[in-house]
Amino acid sequence: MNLPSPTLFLQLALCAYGFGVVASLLAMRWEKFANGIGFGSATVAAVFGIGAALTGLTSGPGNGGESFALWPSLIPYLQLTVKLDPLGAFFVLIVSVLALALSIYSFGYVRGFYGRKNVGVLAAFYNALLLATTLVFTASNAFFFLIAWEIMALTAYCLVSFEHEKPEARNAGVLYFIMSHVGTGCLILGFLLLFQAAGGQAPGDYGFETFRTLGDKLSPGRRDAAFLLFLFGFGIKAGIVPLHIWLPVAHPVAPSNISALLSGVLIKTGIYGLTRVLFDFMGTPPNWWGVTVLTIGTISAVLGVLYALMEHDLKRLLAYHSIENIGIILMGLGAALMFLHTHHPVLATLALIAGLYHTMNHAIFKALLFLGAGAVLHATHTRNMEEMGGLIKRMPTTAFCFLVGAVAISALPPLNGFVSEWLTYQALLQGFGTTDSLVRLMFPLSGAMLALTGALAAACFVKAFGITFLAQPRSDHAAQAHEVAPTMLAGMGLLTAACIFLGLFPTLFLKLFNPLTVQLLGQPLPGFLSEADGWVLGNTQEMGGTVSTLGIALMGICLLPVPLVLWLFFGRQTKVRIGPTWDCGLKGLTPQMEYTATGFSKPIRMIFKALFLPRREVQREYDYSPYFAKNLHFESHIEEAFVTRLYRPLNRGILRFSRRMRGLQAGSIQAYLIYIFITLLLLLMFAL
Amino acid sequence: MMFSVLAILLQTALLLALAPLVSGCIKNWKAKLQNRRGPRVWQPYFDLAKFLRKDMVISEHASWIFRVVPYVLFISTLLAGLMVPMVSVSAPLSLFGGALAFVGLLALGRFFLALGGLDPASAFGGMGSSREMTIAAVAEPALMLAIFTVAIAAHKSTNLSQMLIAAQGPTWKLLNPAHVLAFAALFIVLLAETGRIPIDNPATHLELTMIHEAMILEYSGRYLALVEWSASVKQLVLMALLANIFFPIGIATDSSAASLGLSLGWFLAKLLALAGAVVLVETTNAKLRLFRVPDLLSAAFILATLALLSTFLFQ
Amino acid sequence: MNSSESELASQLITLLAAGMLVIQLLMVVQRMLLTSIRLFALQSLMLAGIAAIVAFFHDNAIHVYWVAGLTLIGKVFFLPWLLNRLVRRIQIDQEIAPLLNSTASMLLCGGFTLLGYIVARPFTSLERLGNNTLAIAITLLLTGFFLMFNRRKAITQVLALLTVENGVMLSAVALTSYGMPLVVELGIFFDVMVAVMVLGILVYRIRETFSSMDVSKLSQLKG
Amino acid sequence: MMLLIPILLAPAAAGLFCLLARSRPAMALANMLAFAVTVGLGVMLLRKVIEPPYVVTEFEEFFRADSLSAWMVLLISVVSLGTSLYAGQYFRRDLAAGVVTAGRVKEFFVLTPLFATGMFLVVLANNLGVMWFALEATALSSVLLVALYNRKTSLEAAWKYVILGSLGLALALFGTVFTYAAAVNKDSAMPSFNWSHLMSVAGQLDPRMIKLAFVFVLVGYGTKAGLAPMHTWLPDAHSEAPSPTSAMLSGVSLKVALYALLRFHILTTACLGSSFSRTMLLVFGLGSMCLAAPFILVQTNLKRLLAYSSLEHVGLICVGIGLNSPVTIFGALLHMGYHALTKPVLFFAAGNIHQSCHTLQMRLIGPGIAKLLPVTAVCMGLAAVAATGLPPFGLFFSEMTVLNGGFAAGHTFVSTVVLVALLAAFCGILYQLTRILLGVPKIARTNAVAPSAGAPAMVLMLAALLVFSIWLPEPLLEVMKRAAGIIGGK
Repeated sequence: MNLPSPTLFLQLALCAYGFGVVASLLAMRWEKFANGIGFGSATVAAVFGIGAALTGLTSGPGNGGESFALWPSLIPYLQLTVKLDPLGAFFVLIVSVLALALSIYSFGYVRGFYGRKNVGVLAAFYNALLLATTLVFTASNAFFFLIAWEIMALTAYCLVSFEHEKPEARNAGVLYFIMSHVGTGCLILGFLLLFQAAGGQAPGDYGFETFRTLGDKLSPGRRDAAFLLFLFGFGIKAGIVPLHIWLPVAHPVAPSNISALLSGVLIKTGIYGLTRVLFDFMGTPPNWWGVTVLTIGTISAVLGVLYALMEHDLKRLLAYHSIENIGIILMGLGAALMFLHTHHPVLATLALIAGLYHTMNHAIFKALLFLGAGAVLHATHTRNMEEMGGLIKRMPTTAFCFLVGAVAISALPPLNGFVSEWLTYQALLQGFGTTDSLVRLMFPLSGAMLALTGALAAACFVKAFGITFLAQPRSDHAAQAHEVAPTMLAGMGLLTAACIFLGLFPTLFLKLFNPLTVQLLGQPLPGFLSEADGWVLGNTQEMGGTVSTLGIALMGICLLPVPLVLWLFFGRQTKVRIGPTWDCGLKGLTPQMEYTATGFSKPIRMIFKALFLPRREVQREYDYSPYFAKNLHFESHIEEAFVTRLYRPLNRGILRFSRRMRGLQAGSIQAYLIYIFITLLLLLMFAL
Repeated sequence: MMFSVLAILLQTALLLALAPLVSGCIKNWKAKLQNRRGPRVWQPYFDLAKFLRKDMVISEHASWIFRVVPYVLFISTLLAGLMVPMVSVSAPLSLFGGALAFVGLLALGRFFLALGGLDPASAFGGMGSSREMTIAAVAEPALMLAIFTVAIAAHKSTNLSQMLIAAQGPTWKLLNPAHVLAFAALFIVLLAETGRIPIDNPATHLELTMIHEAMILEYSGRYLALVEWSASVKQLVLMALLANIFFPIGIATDSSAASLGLSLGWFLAKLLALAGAVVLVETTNAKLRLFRVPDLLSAAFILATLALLSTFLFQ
Repeated sequence: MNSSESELASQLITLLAAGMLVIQLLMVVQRMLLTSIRLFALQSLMLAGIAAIVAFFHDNAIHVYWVAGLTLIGKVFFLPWLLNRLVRRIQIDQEIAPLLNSTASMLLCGGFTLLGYIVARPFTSLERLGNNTLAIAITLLLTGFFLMFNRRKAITQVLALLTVENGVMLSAVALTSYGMPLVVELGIFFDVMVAVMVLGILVYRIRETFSSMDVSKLSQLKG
Repeated sequence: MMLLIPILLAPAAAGLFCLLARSRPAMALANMLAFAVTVGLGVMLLRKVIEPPYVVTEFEEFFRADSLSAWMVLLISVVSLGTSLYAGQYFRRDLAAGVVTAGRVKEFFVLTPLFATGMFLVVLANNLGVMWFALEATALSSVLLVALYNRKTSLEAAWKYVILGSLGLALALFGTVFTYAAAVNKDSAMPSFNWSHLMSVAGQLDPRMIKLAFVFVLVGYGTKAGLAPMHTWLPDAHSEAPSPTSAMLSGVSLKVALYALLRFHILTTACLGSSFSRTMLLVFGLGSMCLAAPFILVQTNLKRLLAYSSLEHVGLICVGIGLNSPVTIFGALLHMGYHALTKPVLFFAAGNIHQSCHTLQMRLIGPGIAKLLPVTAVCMGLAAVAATGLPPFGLFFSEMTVLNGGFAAGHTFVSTVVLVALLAAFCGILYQLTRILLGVPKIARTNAVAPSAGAPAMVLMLAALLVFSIWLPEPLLEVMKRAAGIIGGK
């Protein structure tokens, strides 16, 4: 079969996104039309994008697509070249799959904005964000990469602040953009260091091709500095602890389709960047790089999930889980770096694939969960879980999709989260033997922390799903909720299917990684990754662990008759009666008696008290005895220690310094004359 | 192919048949140690049969989740059980997953059970779910670290059968400090996972102390049967795991009837010994306050860490 | 031009330049505005004298007469008259409380003279006319500067600015022996005239709006 | 065909016409026409200077234009055109609100073309003395513009502007005189004071004198160009002037002063053959950037915020030139151009906001300008995006070009400091503008200006900015490269 070349697909996708931007801006007076054309062209573009990525990844190594210039160069060093190489194609696949589902979902979702906000503008930003993100993944020149990166940050800011009537959206936007920009500053410096090392003379010295040849030729100091800058810069975007504080603030306030995009794709650009620079450009890494990345990953994972548990704002909870999952991804990447250092390319392949597979998986299930949260928000007009409940009966399809996402993100078999975490565990386990230094302890300890993370995530999603969807509605909003529009369900359904597919058929999907690992590590996929006719996932060594999610699922279905047989055998005559829940003899349960989200996470809050530093305020009103309270007011706050101990003092310090500086401009012309005078005197004395 | 289907069927039957017996033994022995007569060893079988025949009352607030939970729990526990080698070195489903899938499947069951606890809108259920998930979370690192330790000794394979083979090895490895420590850690985890004293009291229905029982408070009839059965199967497979990996004596390495029979005998003996240990612990300890449980489990984590350290410190 | 003529011219110029410096120092301690204006006129007159001497003693410097004439008309007559009128119209004639008292001011100005000398020292060989005229020019600049930030009355600041301007003209004549091209001189002259007029307008408006001419009250714009 | 003299005459004639004219629309039209003509002439000049002999001289070399001058001419005329487009509507509303008298408006329309003429003369004059007095003329004409509103604060600003500016120019005159003195010493004949002549004899000038001269010129013209710490008049004047004047001041006036400084820089470098003057530029540029950042972070007044941002940009231009590699100088020139297109839009928008809210205190303005004045807010937002150096607008490219050149030439530290200062400024502007533009207006404001007031000027300039950000015509590139060559001494 003669498929069109990936390049053509890519060009079509870019054009379609571009068209979407322009068309929805032009159509912004007619909101229905703008909705249709804006998200319609994004849908089309997404399909093209998937085509580009799949053809790019399957057309064999070294044949990913040729480089083409998007626009002629204007100024020195700027080459607007685009090339779809395997790594880029993989990330394009992520963004395109998500874009497809999100665009379909958005048709229905943005109807909620009709008459309130300008849908055309939203669609235009949405398309622009996707365009910029696609370009970030395909740019083959660092200068161009930075341009796409900044446009991406800018459009993301606009989308975060889209509902700017809410103060929290404005503040979140500012915080996001400032941190993102600081990160970009680091990236600029990092790339400039590479550029300088490349000579900085030839026009192509910003090209990825040139950077690729640098590798081990870089001096150690420069390499380490660049590593730290990149880690910081991309880390901010990815939301690693302690650079994550913008993430739980910014992601929830955006419209939910956008939140899904932010959490699903945008933070992955940080992962893309790290993979690109660390595996593609910088040669054999020193040991401490891998150790640092692995440590950061572990800390991010654990802290991310712990903070997530403390949230009862559904979207904030999901945002914190993004931090956790970024941590898990970084565990894979960090392990891969350490293996590269000790020259275990096969293991490095395993670890890298684990990280990247989790990247894909997280994109899918996090987007799914955000879409679910969006549907809930759409139906109940609140993000506070304490006001939800009982939605499973009112929004059954949404509930099902959310449940699938919850199982997937909790890394439970047989869904996709389990598969990638399984690969990560395997990589960590294998890592123990790669070195004799004490560093090897890192691997199992990280594994243990990953286990803690997984279990806490499960706890968190029991809470998220249970409190949101199960039991009685806790507010009128929740009681009056309705199932959302079919397009929204279709969007969620698509991602649900993707979760299941990626969970059950990992071996099919992993084949796509072959050109990628060849490109980055010069190592084809280890054969053991796909044993037994391709349905069982192995690791890199013979007799190592294996897993088959498909087998587990099929076996589960085969076992289903067992309880049914028992039932038929013993209890054919039994009846089922619907009755009230046991209420200890009271007059019936009210929603107030249900367990709350805050209550649910209380044990964990107590266990990790030293970390959360919770503050509680209790006000008791009573008539005659404190034991018979009339009214009880209870508040519990948790503020992140990073915010209170690091960012706030830093911010305050900078502002205090700036205010002091303002004293220089105090309004007195005499003082100003003296400045000039002193400048002149100094110059006369020293410059001559 | 035929053989493996047979193996699956046999092991499933073994799991289902043996699990209530182990629970019954523990209950009975515990009573004996406390100078009570206690229920008969076979009592759990009668209980299950009774539950299956009873009508069900389902909460008006419950959704389909409530009805699905028993099945998911039951099947995931059975699947986990099929991955553990019991009488034969090769577990029927060892290709489909090793230690990690085992842990994952148990977690899947727990996840749904916790949802089932929340579904009927009862405060008890929520409380039980919350505590169950918390304790599981705190137990998980110790469990994983212990598994890592054993897996490292087994050429870094997470396949339970491989671990077993490696443990059989030329010498019995329990004398290895790494194994001793890992066993201790896993034993604590076993107590936590199966809801035994000092972490949870399986016999209590006192509202404020129960964990597992609180979650399943609303279940009745055949659903309760499935849930109870799953609990005992889970207990069985965890004990089997401990027994076989740390005491790999007499396990059949081929599939002849004689060796399988011998192996079954050994297996029963080991199980009962382990059950005895559990009973001893349960009788000699009081239940811990909820917020002391993490201390115990972090002790398990430290034991596991020491086990890990000793894999290369003492070699 | 023979050497004795040149010597004479040089001495005259040095004398007049020194006179300019002395007047400058007097202005630093002078508080009466009208007196200050008169002192400035005198200083300008000396500058005009220097220009005239240059024009007289040098063959190819006829256009310096223009400079002398313009200075005479502009800075000796017109500007002092303008400023006088302004002072009378706004009815403020005394400087109050400069930042530094007169003793300190004098000491500081002595320091500036020294500094001017130090700065100009490497260039003494370049001077075409007089001795240390460049040093005096720079000193005029520095003291003019000092005058500007030591005083609070807008008019004084204008005067100080004009003395700096005088310093520039002095250095132009002293360093080149024939001043700058005529078009430049004319341009500078007209600029100075316009500048003073603009300043006058502003002073007048400030006086109207603030009912004061104290520039230290102009301190609302901060940060 | 004469080219340079018409460029000077057109605005001067417009100024004179306005002096005589009575109708305000006619005055506005005359302004617009004159600057449209100069834009046209500027483009013609641009085409002419990229062909051999690469220089246009008129009036016996009294007027001289090379690529650098042509580039400046273009900037001046474009910004002036934009300003005159905006000014008509702006003053109509001011008159309606009664904050300004008809006489003052006339003053504006007379002085603005004269201001522009002065700037044209600065960049077209060959004689350094003429350049000086042209610059003084621009200062004097703009002073009255700054004081146009006759408020207490505007008088204060004007006073500071004129005193500091005149003092600076007096220092510059010292420097100019010293330069001339350096040239005359060799022979007793009266030499030409033309820059082109001085360049041709640069090697024979007295190096010490040139050094002394440059110090004075640096402090002097640096004051006018707003380099820290001589910049103190800048935020006052920019914030108190009517917005069209602020746009002119910030958009081109600063750069014209910088141009004058550059001419001396080129001469000094040619004479000394050392890095003396460029190091000075680098130091002052960096100083300006670093000083501007904290002021931007805690600014409370909208137009002062913009003024400090101008300080930052001028600093960057200086750094670009001070780094002295062809790439950085090219970047600096590019930056001049983009900044000239961006900053006026911001000031126009600020003017609209000022007229509508009657204050520039951001605390009182915000939030919710986007609801109140949508077009203004969008234009301001876009221009702010550009001014903070974000793509797709050109300032990102020019800033990156400066950084690239800096790194390529091995100035790692300087470039890093530049980047940090840019980041800080970004944070401040983003924070402040988000506060006022977005959100819901606190109270319904009466007396809001028409929603699309002044839109043509803003939209046209933004469109030009966007077009030239993604597409630079060949002649424009050529002229900048040549100008970079002139500054770089090649």
